[in-house]
Order: sequence, then structure tokens, then C-alpha cells
Amino acid sequence: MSGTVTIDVDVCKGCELCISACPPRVLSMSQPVNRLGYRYPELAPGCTGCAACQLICPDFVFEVFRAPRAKSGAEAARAGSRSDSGAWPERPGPQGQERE
Amino acid sequence: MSGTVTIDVDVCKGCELCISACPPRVLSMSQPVNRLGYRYPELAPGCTGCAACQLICPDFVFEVFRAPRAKSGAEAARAGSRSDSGAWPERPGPQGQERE
Amino acid sequence: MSEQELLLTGIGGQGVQLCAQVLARGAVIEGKHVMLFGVYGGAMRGMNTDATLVVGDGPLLSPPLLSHTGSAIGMHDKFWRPLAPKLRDGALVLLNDDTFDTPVDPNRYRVLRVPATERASELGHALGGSMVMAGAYAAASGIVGIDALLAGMRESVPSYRTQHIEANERMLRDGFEWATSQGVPA
Amino acid sequence: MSEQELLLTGIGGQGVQLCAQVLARGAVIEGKHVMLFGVYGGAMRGMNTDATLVVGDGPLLSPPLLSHTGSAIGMHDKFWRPLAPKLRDGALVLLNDDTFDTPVDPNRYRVLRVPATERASELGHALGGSMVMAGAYAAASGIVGIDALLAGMRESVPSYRTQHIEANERMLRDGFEWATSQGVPA
Amino acid sequence: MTQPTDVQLRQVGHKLPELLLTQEHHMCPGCGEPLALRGYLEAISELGLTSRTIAVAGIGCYTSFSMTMDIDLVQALHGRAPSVATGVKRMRPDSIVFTIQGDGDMVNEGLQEVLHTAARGENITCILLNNGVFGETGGHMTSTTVLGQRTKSSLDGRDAAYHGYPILIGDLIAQLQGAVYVARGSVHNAGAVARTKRMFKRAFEIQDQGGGFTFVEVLTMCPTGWFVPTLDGPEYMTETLGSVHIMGELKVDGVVRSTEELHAENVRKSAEVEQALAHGGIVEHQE
Amino acid sequence: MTQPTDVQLRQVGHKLPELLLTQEHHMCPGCGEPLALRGYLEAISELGLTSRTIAVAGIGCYTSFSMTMDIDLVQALHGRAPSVATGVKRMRPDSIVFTIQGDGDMVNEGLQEVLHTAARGENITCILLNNGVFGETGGHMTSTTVLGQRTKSSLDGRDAAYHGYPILIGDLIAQLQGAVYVARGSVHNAGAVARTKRMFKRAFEIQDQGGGFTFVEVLTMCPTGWFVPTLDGPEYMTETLGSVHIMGELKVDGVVRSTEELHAENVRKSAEVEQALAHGGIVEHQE
Amino acid sequence: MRLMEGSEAMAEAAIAAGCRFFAGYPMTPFTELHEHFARRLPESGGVCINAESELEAVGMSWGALATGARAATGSTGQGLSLMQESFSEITLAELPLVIFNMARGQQDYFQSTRGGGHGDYRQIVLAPMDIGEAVEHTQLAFHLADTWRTPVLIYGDYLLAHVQEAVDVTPIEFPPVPPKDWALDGSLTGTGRSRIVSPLGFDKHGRPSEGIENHLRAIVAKQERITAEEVRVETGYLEDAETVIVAFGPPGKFVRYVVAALRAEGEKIGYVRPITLWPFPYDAVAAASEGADRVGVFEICAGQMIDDVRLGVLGRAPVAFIGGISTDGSGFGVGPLLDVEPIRARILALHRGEPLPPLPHNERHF
Amino acid sequence: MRLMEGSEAMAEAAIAAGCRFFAGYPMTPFTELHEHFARRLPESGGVCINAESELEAVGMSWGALATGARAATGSTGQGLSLMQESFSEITLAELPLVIFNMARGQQDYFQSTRGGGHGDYRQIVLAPMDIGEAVEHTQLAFHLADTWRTPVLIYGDYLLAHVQEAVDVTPIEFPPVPPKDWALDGSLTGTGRSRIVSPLGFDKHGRPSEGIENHLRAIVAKQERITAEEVRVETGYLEDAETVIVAFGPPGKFVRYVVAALRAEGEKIGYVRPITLWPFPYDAVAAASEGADRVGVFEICAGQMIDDVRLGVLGRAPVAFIGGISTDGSGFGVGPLLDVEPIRARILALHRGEPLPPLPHNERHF
Ligand SMILES: Cc1ncc(C[n+]2csc(CCOP(=O)(O)OP(=O)(O)O)c2C)c(N)n1
Ligand SMILES: Cc1ncc(C[n+]2csc(CCOP(=O)(O)OP(=O)(O)O)c2C)c(N)n1
Ligand code: SF4
Ligand code: SF4
Ligand code: SF4
Ligand code: SF4
Repeated sequence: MSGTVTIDVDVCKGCELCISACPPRVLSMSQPVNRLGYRYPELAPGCTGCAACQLICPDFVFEVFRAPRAKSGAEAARAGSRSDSGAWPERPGPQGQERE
Repeated sequence: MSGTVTIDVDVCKGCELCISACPPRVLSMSQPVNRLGYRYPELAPGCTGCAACQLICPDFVFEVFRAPRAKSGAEAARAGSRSDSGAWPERPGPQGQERE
Repeated sequence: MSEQELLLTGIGGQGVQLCAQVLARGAVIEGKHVMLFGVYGGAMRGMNTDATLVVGDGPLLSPPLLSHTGSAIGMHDKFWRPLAPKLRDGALVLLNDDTFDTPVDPNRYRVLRVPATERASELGHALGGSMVMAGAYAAASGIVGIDALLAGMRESVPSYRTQHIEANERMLRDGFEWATSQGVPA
Repeated sequence: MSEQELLLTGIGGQGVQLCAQVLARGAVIEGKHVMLFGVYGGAMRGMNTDATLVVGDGPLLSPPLLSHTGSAIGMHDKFWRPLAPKLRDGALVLLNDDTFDTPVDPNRYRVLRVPATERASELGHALGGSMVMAGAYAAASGIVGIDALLAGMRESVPSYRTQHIEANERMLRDGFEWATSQGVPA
Repeated sequence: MTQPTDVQLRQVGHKLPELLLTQEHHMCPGCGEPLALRGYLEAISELGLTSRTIAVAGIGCYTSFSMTMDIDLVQALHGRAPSVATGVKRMRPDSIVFTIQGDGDMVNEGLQEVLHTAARGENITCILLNNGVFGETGGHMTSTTVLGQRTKSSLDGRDAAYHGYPILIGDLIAQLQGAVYVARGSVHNAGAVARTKRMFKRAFEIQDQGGGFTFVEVLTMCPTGWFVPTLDGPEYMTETLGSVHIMGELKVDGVVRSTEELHAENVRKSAEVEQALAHGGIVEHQE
Repeated sequence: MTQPTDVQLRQVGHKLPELLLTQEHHMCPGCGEPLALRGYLEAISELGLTSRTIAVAGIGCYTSFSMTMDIDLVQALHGRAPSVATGVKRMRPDSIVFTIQGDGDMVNEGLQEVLHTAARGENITCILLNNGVFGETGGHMTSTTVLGQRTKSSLDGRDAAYHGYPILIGDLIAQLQGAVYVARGSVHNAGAVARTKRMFKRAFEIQDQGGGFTFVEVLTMCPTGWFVPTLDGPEYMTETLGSVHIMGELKVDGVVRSTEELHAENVRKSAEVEQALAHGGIVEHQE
Repeated sequence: MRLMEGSEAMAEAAIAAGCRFFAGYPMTPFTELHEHFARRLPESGGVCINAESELEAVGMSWGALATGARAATGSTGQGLSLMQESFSEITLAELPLVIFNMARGQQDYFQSTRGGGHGDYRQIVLAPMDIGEAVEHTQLAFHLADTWRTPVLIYGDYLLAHVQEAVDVTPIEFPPVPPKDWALDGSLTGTGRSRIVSPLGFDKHGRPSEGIENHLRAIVAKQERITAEEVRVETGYLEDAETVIVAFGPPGKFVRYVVAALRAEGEKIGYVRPITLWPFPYDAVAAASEGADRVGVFEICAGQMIDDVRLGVLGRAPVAFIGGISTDGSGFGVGPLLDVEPIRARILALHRGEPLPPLPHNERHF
Repeated sequence: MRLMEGSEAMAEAAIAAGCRFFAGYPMTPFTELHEHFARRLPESGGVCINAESELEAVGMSWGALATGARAATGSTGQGLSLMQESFSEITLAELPLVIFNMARGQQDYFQSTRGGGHGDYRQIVLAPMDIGEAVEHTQLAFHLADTWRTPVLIYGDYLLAHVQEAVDVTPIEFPPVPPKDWALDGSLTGTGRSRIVSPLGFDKHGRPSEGIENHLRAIVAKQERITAEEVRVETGYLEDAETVIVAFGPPGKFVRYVVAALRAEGEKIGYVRPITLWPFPYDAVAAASEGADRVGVFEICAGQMIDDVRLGVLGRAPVAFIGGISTDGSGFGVGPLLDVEPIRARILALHRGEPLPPLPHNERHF
């Protein structure tokens, strides 16, 4: 299973709940702060698209995408004007639960 | 066990709760009414002094007496200026629970 | 004054409120304007129970609590004392002969002593004195005719008491006839 | 007017309320009459936080919300606009040089640009700019001496933050000395 | 009334509880509330708590006893007695403080008062006189009226679909950790009256030892509100209220007892009482 | 924000619930209330109830969502939402009506409202956001604060002797006959959030079928009121609130489940979630 | 024409006016009104709830109102005091609540007219003097509430509740009321145009919110319009009146009766009977006092409306209180002062400049 | 002298006055007062309860009072509305409750002075303008409450709660208060002389009961004595004043400041600052208006005290309202009108017969 997320950094309030919620631990807090003065998460490679971050984020920062088949997600990584999406993970994973 | 009761007829409100509460069924309602216009209980012989009537009467009408030993209770029957006490029962009974 | 006032008094259990209801509903049936106010001591037997009734041909001006009354029904004299001064001179006063001992000046008022309880007992309803009284008052005062009175009674009896209708009817008629036979006191 | 007014403004997280507290408590320790009112946007970082302080030698007549002020501390210019018109001509205005960009007319007011955040950072406490500012204001305004100021700070720090006392002390002294060395602006 | 002169005759119980200032009251014929009253008043005197007891009364028919109980008393508003009692107890921690409320007062108007007070573990005793109606205002349905019970607002019996379900307040309070003793008595017969009095004693004793919140509910007849003859009150009550609000000690020493336990106990106690009555007496020894 | 263009990428869940008018809100960092919000908003859209849902909101931090939820809404006073919802439902029986209240609103100020409404079997859904504090006023103790929990009024943790015991409101409501479905969710991790959303769905479905009173409680973090770092919120919550207010479906189809059952289920569900996460996803299929 | 007690007539009138929801909690003399609603509303396609308390009753009505239904609640004294928070905020939420205040006497004038709750809100108060007027006022109340989107309170009492009269409840035709586009049915949920019914002055995100300050100012501005447009008053025998008596509600009917009788006897006495207590007929009182030598205020309480009378008279004539506290033993507010004789005596004493006779004492407990 | 916010100073003053019981429920700006009591009362041998709601808070205080303890409660707006039933009845029970009304602005004047609850009761209302006066009034409140056996309400606001000043809380010596022989301790239970603390006017069986009617009349008679004896007011610059401004509480302090400044500039303006809102200083207002050309009333609300001012002036001079609704975005009542400049402008406009400047608008939400 592989996936990626977009991170709407400007609405993040820096609570860090996503950091420990992320099973593969691919989120970590930034050094710079956003316009509200908070640090925000940044994505490292290895996202599985599990959406745990989306579910746990009180500020609705994450958009989550999943690649059903192994595939480069570079496009996705570039998508989203204000997003700070991390690198696209290489490993394919099993088809998870998801929804339209 | 034998006993008797005094009946303060003028405060009786005629609810008849005492009638069915009396185990030996020695209470029955009068024909005449009291100053409030209610019929009231009258005592027939056979009271055991069990105090059930006292406990169930919402208007605090009954004073209950018990003769620990078999004995004529004529005095008691006459006691109480406004009482309408019934005849003193003959049968002795076992020593019941009682209190000073 | 074209408004006729009635003050009723008695003790709980005598049917004073029913008596007032029957007269009031009877008058309504005859197209009269009616105002009725009952004051009673709740469930307690033996407590006072009063009612005031005003009947008129047009809209009523009189307020519901009467300072003075042109007529009265006394079912019992236990709570009569504070009410006595309210009688206007010449008031029509019907008293239940069996339970009303206090004297009421027959020179000042038009007093009619009705053997209401007695007649009701004879009809087999010891507690029906108030119906006899209602009939008697209707006849003596002329505020309502016997037909409307009976209809008013039927409306007044709650659904779970319909078995009493017939007896009530007999007592109302009895009182009405008795009073008619007596003539209105002067 | 023998009552000296101070208006403080900044954004949440900058320590504006603590700055006001330290000055106020310092003045009380020196026996002054003091009135302090803080207005802040709650827990939200980045929201406005203001305070007003009045210090006098006798009982204060001034109400707690200031229409005009003889001095001001600007830690941040984000919410400065509505406050600017409150400055009296010749007011003493201390601005945090690092976060206050809006120009303030140095001809009309006695403006002192304090490199508060910068100096605090040099002392190892990037968030301690408000303490440097308090020290500087005390020196520039003369409302409280350094000893009372330090004592006021010690009273202001809550029990679970006592570890900060020493650092605060260093920053207060630093600001006080820096301002003294600058001289009060004319 | 003078005492019989024969020394051989022994008085059983008291005609009138010591802590009543008068025999007369304006409760309806067949009302169960004076029976509960006897129970708690005698419990207080018999436990020797008389000179340090303070009562707080709610608003309902029982309010008229506020004037006739020989007890230092605060008259509270409808529903508010538990909070008032809390204030009293906090300022008089050595007193025995208890409330008297009806189901309308406690389970309708003031439901959250008693629950909060119980949860807080306030060291007072709350007494509920539960007849399933607002007696005072004419017999309307309350939050404890059981399904099928007749009231002025449910002349054909309470219907769940239309009126909702009753609240079993004793059971609810028993769930709260702050409540240490919860009992439900009844006054449908002499045995129940005697048993209820023991519950009052238990509750007051616990309070006296600083044990925490205690609660005694008593099912009482209200023939007026139920529109039944006074004579039928007890039976109507056991068939309606009594079959849903199960009598017994619902929680003892902080442990909740099951309905099965209670049922079994009730059967046993009834048998005992009948036997005692057959043997001529149920009034307890003075403790 | 534009969607990625690669058709191979599939969006998982929604960044923002459809029924929110804006992304921004003024809740504190790390607050759990927006997580519950996501749950019930998504439940409504996914069940297709959108065009006939009416909400009633209480007063607490969540009140700011009254303005940002795209739902026809009545703003109630502090504590009064269940009665207001009752009035709404009675006049709009075909609507889905639900309340949002905090523990301060529901279990303090308005405790009797929710209990009476549940006992009445009102066909509405009451939602409780339970953080054990009055968040809005600065983090004071409420009636659900558990022993040992830190609040502004109990900086050393709630002490039974001084502050009394917490009320386990879900458990209490489950005791009422009028309540048919009672569940307690939590938002301490992603799995709990997903599970809580299923509870909301269950409750709304039952209401839609006219099933009766349904209740979903959600344990939510309030790092501000607890004086803990945002990061520690979930763990602090499971250790305090979560260990006393046990998560799970407390009453299903009118049958109360035991704490043991719930515990066992919780262990099983946690394992499942961890596995699912390890396999890369927990967001459910749309139902 | 059917013999009905006032409570029944009011319930019938409410239903005739389209009231479809009622919630209440028993308290004398409000209880019977509630009973009549409980019997009649279900028959009329409405809902009546035996609320578990007054707080819950007013909350339920709030909810019903938010759906656009005509809804009412009510109580007596204590019960209404408990509802004050809600009354205040329902006014801010601009919901057309009708409140039946079946008071014990006239001691709740301040609470009703000044708002017993917090804030600057006022509610329209109608004070019928008898059943006929109560039937009219009840219908008017629903109309005014919808017209102004504001609560209307009907000030009744024990007499109004319990006196029986032969009445006809004929529906009154009123001009149309503004459409209730604010009423909630869930249909706009999810459309981006969802609605909010709130006392707080905030609209949904994305629509301009007035904010609290403007909202409060707008409510007050509306109240000023009501003050200008909705005053109702009855006056009688004012031409050449030397003494003017002001009284409202059923006691006002007694006063009217007494004044008519005194006029018939040639005494130059007139009366003003405020029908709306808020807005108060200050102008009528001012006009009445213009040529008068004295103004007397009769209330069955310690004197509350007298403040408003003084504000109307504003020094033009001396204002004297001729009412007083008077009640039966149960506190239901039906005491010996509420009687033609003592009222007559007090009015005459005032008129003749004699000292007022002492207040009669209640001797009977009922 | 210690720097304290008003809330803390009031709690300290209450404890200095012997207050030993407090119960409350959080609500801004009342919350901090409660917090200070919660911290300080246990240290002082008292009890402070975090009541679960306002209704419960006032009930608890009622109980504490019945034992003879000095006890208080309080809240804000909505919370106080919920307590109105109890306030009314506590007055009838003659218990010396002290109430801290930490209001949002001055919109609760009617509720405080007319009794928001049912009935004819009034409570003494003290309106401190700043912390120094609050410290004094808090102590006075307990004294007056015990002296008259009646509730005393302190009308505070957000400013009073949150402004910090250097203060000394020195206990004030008052004359002795009547012994509390009515206070309950259980000791008379069973003696035949047990006591009852009740609002209903009934004593224990066997003792003469006044009954409801007499009891209500006695309460009103007491209130009349309070009216005669307890009026407190501050006036300034009234000699030769052409314009008189009336204002109370913290806004009164602003007005005082502005009037002083205007006098310094030669404007003939004076002020009346009611210190007791009930009993209201009608006489002082009447005297002040005697020679004046106009009276202005400044309140932070839609205008409520103006009724009392008009009742005092009674036509002697025109009375104009120069206050208004003004609040921050949270509705705490601290709006842009509460500022020296706009107040000055409004007073001057009135003084010069010019139209009032428009009310400033709140632009910031805090
Ligand atoms: C706030 C308030 N609401 C309503 C009432 C009217 N009221 C008086 S007693 C009563 C009912 C009492 O019922 P309950 O407590 O069950 O006692 P019971 O009369 O059955 O003994 C009510 C509703 C009141 N006094 N106060
Ligand atoms: C009658 C009343 N009392 C008090 C308040 C003040 N108040 C506003 S929100 C709140 C607490 C809310 O707590 P909770 O419902 O638990 O929600 P949270 O803020 O924790 O989300 C209080 C006490 C009020 N608005 N109304
Ligand atoms: S004491 Fe017992 S036996 Fe005697 S009358 Fe009473 S109930 Fe009957
Ligand atoms: S129980 Fe008491 S009141 Fe009832 S009939 Fe018997 S004696 Fe009379
Ligand atoms: S109404 Fe019911 S509870 Fe009240 S006195 Fe009568 S029987 Fe007892
Ligand atoms: S105070 Fe608590 S509940 Fe409120 S927004 Fe902040 S974290 Fe959330």
C-alpha cells in the first residue's frame, strides 16, 4: 500500500497529534512556523495513505491519497497549491479500505 | 398474646386502612360519623395488641396496649376519655416484640 | 339591576358546586349571560365551599366576586357568618332546613326554608339535597325554567357519573315543584 | 497630570501581560498607586493582547480604560492601528524593533526603538523580549527603580514557573541598563 | 388522652411520634405520607439524634408537616431541597441533616439536585415519598408514575408511547459512586411500615458515622391522585408502583444488589411479617 | 486546494467534512472536539440524511461550530438543548434531530434535561463531547471529571473526599428504559475516531427508523483545560477519563452490556485497528 | 355559547389562533390551562407535553417555535421566575413565544414588564380583565408575536383561570404576518444556505453577522417601534374627572364597575385601564392626569404599576396608591380587598381627600 | 497594599467580613471571583463549593444561611436569571444572602432593582465604581444583609472583576447586628420550640403564624424602612450646575472623571452617582434637578435607570438618555462607549443642546 498526503500548513495549530498517530512515522514537525506562528508537520517518504493523520487532526489539515497499484506519485506530490506534500513512497501495499 | 387499643375517633378520616390491616379482623367501621363526618373503626374482642393498626393509620388514631400475661383488661378498655376501645380479649398469646 | 346575583355556601360533600353548575348551565341554555365562580377548600370534607353566580340578559358588568347579592342558597351554616352581611335587603334566601340552624331575618329577606335533605332522603338520595335546592331556587328565582335546568344538569354530570342523572332529575323536579307550590316568599 | 498612563500592545505569546504585571507590581512595591487592566484574546496565539497601566503617587482618578495615554509599549504592530490615536503629543513610545515595523512619528512622540527580542535572544531566551522591554520602560519612564522591578517580577511569576526567575532577572537588568545608556528620548 | 392505669398493661409503640407538635393534619384520608412520617420521626428519636437533627422540606402535600414536625427545619423551594441540605450540612457537619421530598419535587423539578448531591457524596440523607403523582396540584403524572398507572394526566393509565417511561430513581442513585446506602421502603401494610423505619435508622446511623450519601425512598398511597377508594390504595400501589419500583435495600455499604436478591428477600420478609403478626406483634424493640 | 490530476490516485476520506462551511475554527491546538465533529457530520452525509437534519447546540467551546456547520440549527442555552430538541422533533417528526453538548452543559447545568428526555424515550440523538472540564470558561472541574484528573479547580487532581465522584452519564442513561442505544466513543487515536463515527451512524439510523432515544458520548481531549501539552492529550485522556468512562456500545437494542463485555471488545477492536493501520488503512467503506 | 372557565376559554382561543404546541408544569392557578391544552391539542393535530419542570417546558416551546409552529408555555410566580433566562434569550432569538402568566395577584407586574431576566429585552404584555377579553387577547397574542417576532405575555390570575362564563370562541381575522423564512425544517442543511436560530446575533459563516452589539441594538430599536405602535388602553368617564383611577386586569374590571356606579351617583371620577402593560399607555395616563386633581392606582400588590403611572403623570397631579397586598390563605391572590365594597371605599376616600380605610384582612384560609 | 484584581479584592473583603460559605458556577466575568473564594475560603475555615449549576449554588447558599453563617453566591446575566425564583423567596424567608452580580454591562439594572423574580420583594443593591469601593461595599453588604435580614446584591461588571489595583483589605467596624436566634443548629429539635426558616409566612404549629398575607405586608413594610434609611449616593459639582449627569458603577467613575475635567474647563456640569440602586436616591436626584436645565443619564445599556431618574426628577427638568448599548464581541459589556472621549463628547453635546454624536461601534472581537 502506498499513498501520500497534502498538508494545508497554514491552518495547522501545531498540536503534533498527527506525529504519533502516523503508523509508519513519516510525519515530523517543521522548524519554520506558519502564519499563525506554529510549527507544522512535514512528510517524509513512506506514507501508506492510511488516513490516520486525517482522522486525528483537529484542524482538517490533511488530504490523503492512495495509489491502488505501485506507481510514481510525483504528480500528486506536486499537487495542491499551498500544500507541503512529502515525497511519494516507493513500496506498494495491499489494497486497503477506502472510500470515494 | 392479648391486647387492646384506644381509638381516637374524632381524628379518624375513615380511610379504612386499619380494617384490613388487623390480622384477627377485630376492627370494623362504625355506622355513626364523627365530627368530621367520617365513619370510624370500632373494636370487637380478639385484639392481640400487634399494633398493625397503629402502624397503618395515617391519622395516628390508635394507642395500643398489650397484656404480657393473661389478664382481664377491663381497665384498659375503659381508659381514654375520648376512646372507643373494644372489649378486652380473653386469649393469652406468646410474648411478642414490643417496646417501652 | 338586570343582573341577578346568587351566593351559594355549604360544606364540602354537600354538592354546592354541582348545584351552582346546574343552575349556570341551565341559564346558558336559555341564552342568558352567566358568570360563575366557585371557591372551595379542596378535597377536605367539612371545609367551606362557596360559589357565586351572576345571570343577566346582556353582557355582564358585575365582577365575579360579590360584595352584595340579591339572592343566596345556604346548604349549611358553618361558614355563613362572613357571608351574611353581603345580602341586599329583600334578598331571596333559600336555606336547607335540615342543616342550617342560624336564624335569618325573614322581615329583611325573602327567606324560604327548603327541606332539601329531607326530601332528597325520601327520594332515596340522602346526599342529593343540593339538587332539590337547585330546583327550588330555579322556581323561586325564575332565572331558569325546568327544562333548561334538567338539560344543564345533564351537561354538568361527568361521564363517569352518568348513572346519577335520573335521580338528579327527580330531585330537581321535586324541588322545582315544591317551591312552585310554596310561592315566592315576600 | 500626576498619573502616568501606559498602554501595552502585542500579540498572544509575546509576554505583554507579564510585562504589565512586572511593572505594576514593581510600582506597588515602591508604594505607588497602581491600576492595571489587561485585555487579551484568550488562548489563541497571534491574537491581540493589550494592557493599560496607570501609576500615581496618590489615589487614582483615572478610569481603567484609557482614551489617551502618556506612554506606550508596542511589542508588535499587528493590532496597533486603533491604538495609535490614543497617544498624547510627546508620549513616550517604546517599540520592539524586531517585530514592530509601522512607523511612529518621532517628532510628535518620544520614540525609543528597543531591540528587545534581539537582546533576549542573545541572552538565550528568544521569547523573553517583553522582559527586556519592561526593564527598558522602567528606566526610560522612571516609574519604578530596578530593585522594585526585580521584586515585582518575582511576585508575578507563578509557582510552576519559578525556573524562569533568574533569566527574567537578567533580561530586566539588560533592558534597564540599555535604556539608561540610551537616555530618555526627547 | 390518659394512660391506662393497670400497670400490667404495656403500651406498644406510640400513638403519635414524639416529634410531632400536633396530631392533626390536612392530608387526605388514606394518604401514605403520614405513615412514612411516623417512620423517620421515630427513627430519629429512637436513635437519640433528636437534639441535633435539621430537616429540609420540599414542596408537596408533605410540606404541611414542616409546621408540625418538632424539628429545626428549612423550607426549601420545589425541587431544591438537596442543595439547601448541602449548605446546611457543610456549615453544621455534626448535625444529622435530611430532606423530605415527593417524587414531583425530587424526580421532576429537582432531578439533578439529588443526583449531583449523591454523586458529590454529600453526607446527608434524602428521603423520597414516592406516590407517582403530584398530589398537591391534583394528581398529575410524574417522572416515577409507572406504565399503566392512573393519574389525572393519564386517566387510562400511563402509556409509554405517549408519556414515556418512569424513572426508577432509587436504582439510578444506587449507580452513583457517592451514594453508600440506598433503600426503597413502602407503607402498603404494617410490615412494610416497620421495615421502612429500619431503613431510616440505617441511613441516619450511616450519616452519623460520616458514611456519605444515604437515600431512602418510600412508596406511599395517594388515593386522591389515583382516583381510587382509600381502601384500595395499598393494593393498587403494590400492583402498580410496587411492581416496578422494587422494595428493598438497593445498595448497602456501597454495593448494589440485584433485583433477584431483592425479590427473594421481599418474599422472605413478607412471610416473616405475616408470622409475626399471627403471633401478635411486629413493633420492634427499641434500639 | 485542487485535486491531484493523476487518475490513478484515489482520494481517501475527505480533508474537510462536507457539512462544514469553513475549515477555520477557533478551537485550541490539540482539541478533541473537531474530531468528534468530523464523525457526526460525515455520518449524516454518508447516511443520506443531509436534507432533513436539524441540530440543537449547547453552550461550550463547540458552540462556535453552530455558525460553521452547514446544518439548520437552533442555538440553545447552556444545559437546555435536549428540551429544545424535543420541541423541534415533536413539530418535525420526520427530521433527524440531534443535540451537541459538552459535559458541563449536559451533566452539570442540564443533567435533568437529558435524563428526562431519555426517560421519555424522545426519538432524538443526544451527543455529548466529554472532556471532563468546562473548556470555555477556563478548564474547571465538571460532574464527569474523574478522580485524579487535573482541572483548574483541581490542580492536584480530583479528590473524592473534597470534590465528590464523577457521574458516568452514559452508564446512567443506559439504565433508563426510554434509551434504546447508548454508546461511548473517544477520539484519542485514529481507530477510536473511526469507531466513534460508526456509533453516530448507528444512532442516526435508529432514530430514522423511529427507534427512540439514542445517545453517543465522545471522550475528547482538552489540553488547555487539563494543563497538559497538546501532544500528551490522548494519553492523558485514556489514563484518566478513558479508564473510568469505558468506551463501547453500552446499550444496544435496549439491552445494557456489562463492563466486562465492553473491556473485552475494546481489546479486540484495538488489535484490529492496529492491524488495519499496519496494513495501511482504516477509513471505512462508504455505507 | 358554552359555559367555560377562563382557562378553558384561553386554551380554545389559542387553538383557534393556530397554536399547535404547548408545554407546561402544574402550578395553581396555571394547572387547569395546561390540562385543557393537554386534552384539546392532540384532538387538534397539536402536541401538548407534560414537561418535567418549567425549565424544560420553556425549552420545549423554544424548539417548537424554531420550526415555525405557533407555540406557548406558561406558569405561575415561581415557575415563571425559573423561565426568565429563557424569556430573555428567546426575545434575542426573535422567536414568537406566547406566555400565559397565570399569576397569583398582581405582584408580578415588574417581572412581566421590566423583564425579570437579564438584559434590555421587553415582552409585550396583555392584561385581559375577563374571559371575553382573554379570548380576544389570546388570539391577538399569537398575532403580535408573529408580527414582531417577539414574546407576548398574557397576564392572567386566579379569577381569570377559574371564573366560568358563557362564551363563544370565534376566530379573529388578523392581517397576514411576515413569512417565517427563518423557520427550520432541515431542508437547507447541506445546501450552503442552512439557517440558524440563535439569540447570539451570529449568522452562519459566510453570511454577514451583525454581531452582539448590533444585534442588541436592533432588538431595542424593534422594541421602540412596538412602543410606538402597540399601546392599548381603555378609559372611561375621564371628561371632567377630578379623580382618575388606574387599574388593570380583573381588578381593573372591579374598578370599572365601581367607577361606573360612582359616576351614576354623580362623583367626578374616571378610570384608565391599561390593556398592554408593556408598552404602557403613558400618553393616555398623561392625558387623563392633565386636568385631574389626583390619580389613584389600584393594584393587588404593594404597588408596582404605580411607577409607570408616575412616569406617565410626571408631576402633573399627585399620584396615590390605593391598592395593597391581599390574598387568601394559600397565597393565590384572591383576598378580601378584591371586592366592590372595599374598592369603592378606597376610591371615595381618595376622591374626598380622606385617609384611606385600613386594608381588610384575610380571615379565611381556602 | 497588594496588587489584586477586583474579584480577588471582593473575595478577600467578604472573608474579612466573616463570609464563610460560597457556592457558584463559572461564567465570565464571575468566574474569577469564584476561583478566589475557592482558594481562600478553605484557608479561612470556610467552605466554597463548585456547585453543579447556578440553581444548585443558590440553594446551597440558602442552606448555609439558614444555619446563621454569612454566605454568598453570585453569577452573571443568564446565571442570575436562573436564580430569580430563589432570590424572591429568600427575601421572603428573610435570609441575609449576599449576591455578587458580575454583570455584562449595565443591562441588568431592572432585574437587580425591580426583582427579576415574582412578587413584591426588593433587594438592596450596591454599585461600587471601583475596587476600593467594592472592598467597602462587600463588607457593608454582609452588614446590611444581617441588619435587615434581607438579600443584598453587589452590582459589578467585567471591569470591576478584572482591573487590578494596589489595595489594602482592612476590615470595617460596623455596629452590632441583631442576634440570629432564628438560625438552625438542630438543638431545639424535640423541645417543642423547634424553629422553621421558611418563605411561606408560617411558623411552627402552636406559635402564632402571621399567614401569607401578613407576612407579605410585613416584608413590604420592612422594605419601606430600608427605603427610608439606606439610600447612599455621591454627588459632585451640583452647585449652579446647568447640566446634571446621572451614572452608576464603573461607568459612573468615567463620568465623574469627565465631569471633573469639564468643570476644570469651566462648564457648569455636575453629577449624581447613585451608590445604592435600590433604594434609589430619588431625593438627591430631585434636588439636583431642581435648578438644572437638563438631566442626562449615562448607562451602558438601552436605558433602564433612566426610569428611576425620571421618577426622581418628576418633570422638574427634561431627562435625556446619553448612554447606549456598547460591548466587545463576546458580549462582556466592555465596548467602545466606555471611554473618556465618547462620554465627554456626549455630555458636552447634551450640555450645549447639540445632537448626540452617534454611538461608537465595536470593531474588535476579543
Ligand atoms: C417551581 C414550582 N413549580 C410548581 C410548583 C407547584 N407545585 C406545588 S406542589 C407540586 C407537586 C408536588 O408533588 P410531589 O413532590 O410528588 O408531592 P405530593 O404532593 O405528591 O406529596 C407542584 C408541582 C411549585 N410550588 N413550584
Ligand atoms: C446559565 C449559564 N451558566 C454559565 C454559563 C457559562 N458557560 C459558558 S460555556 C460553559 C462551560 C461549557 O462546558 P462544556 O459544556 O463542558 O463544553 P467545553 O467548553 O468543555 O467544550 C459555561 C459554564 C452560561 N453560558 N450559561
Ligand atoms: S393491635 Fe393488632 S389486633 Fe389489635 S386492633 Fe390493632 S391491628 Fe387489630
Ligand atoms: S386507618 Fe386511621 S384514619 Fe383510617 S379508618 Fe382506621 S382509624 Fe380511621
Ligand atoms: S393528594 Fe395524595 S399525597 Fe396529597 S395528601 Fe392527598 S392522598 Fe396524600
Ligand atoms: S478549551 Fe478545551 S475544549 Fe475548548 S477549544 Fe480548547 S481544547 Fe477544546
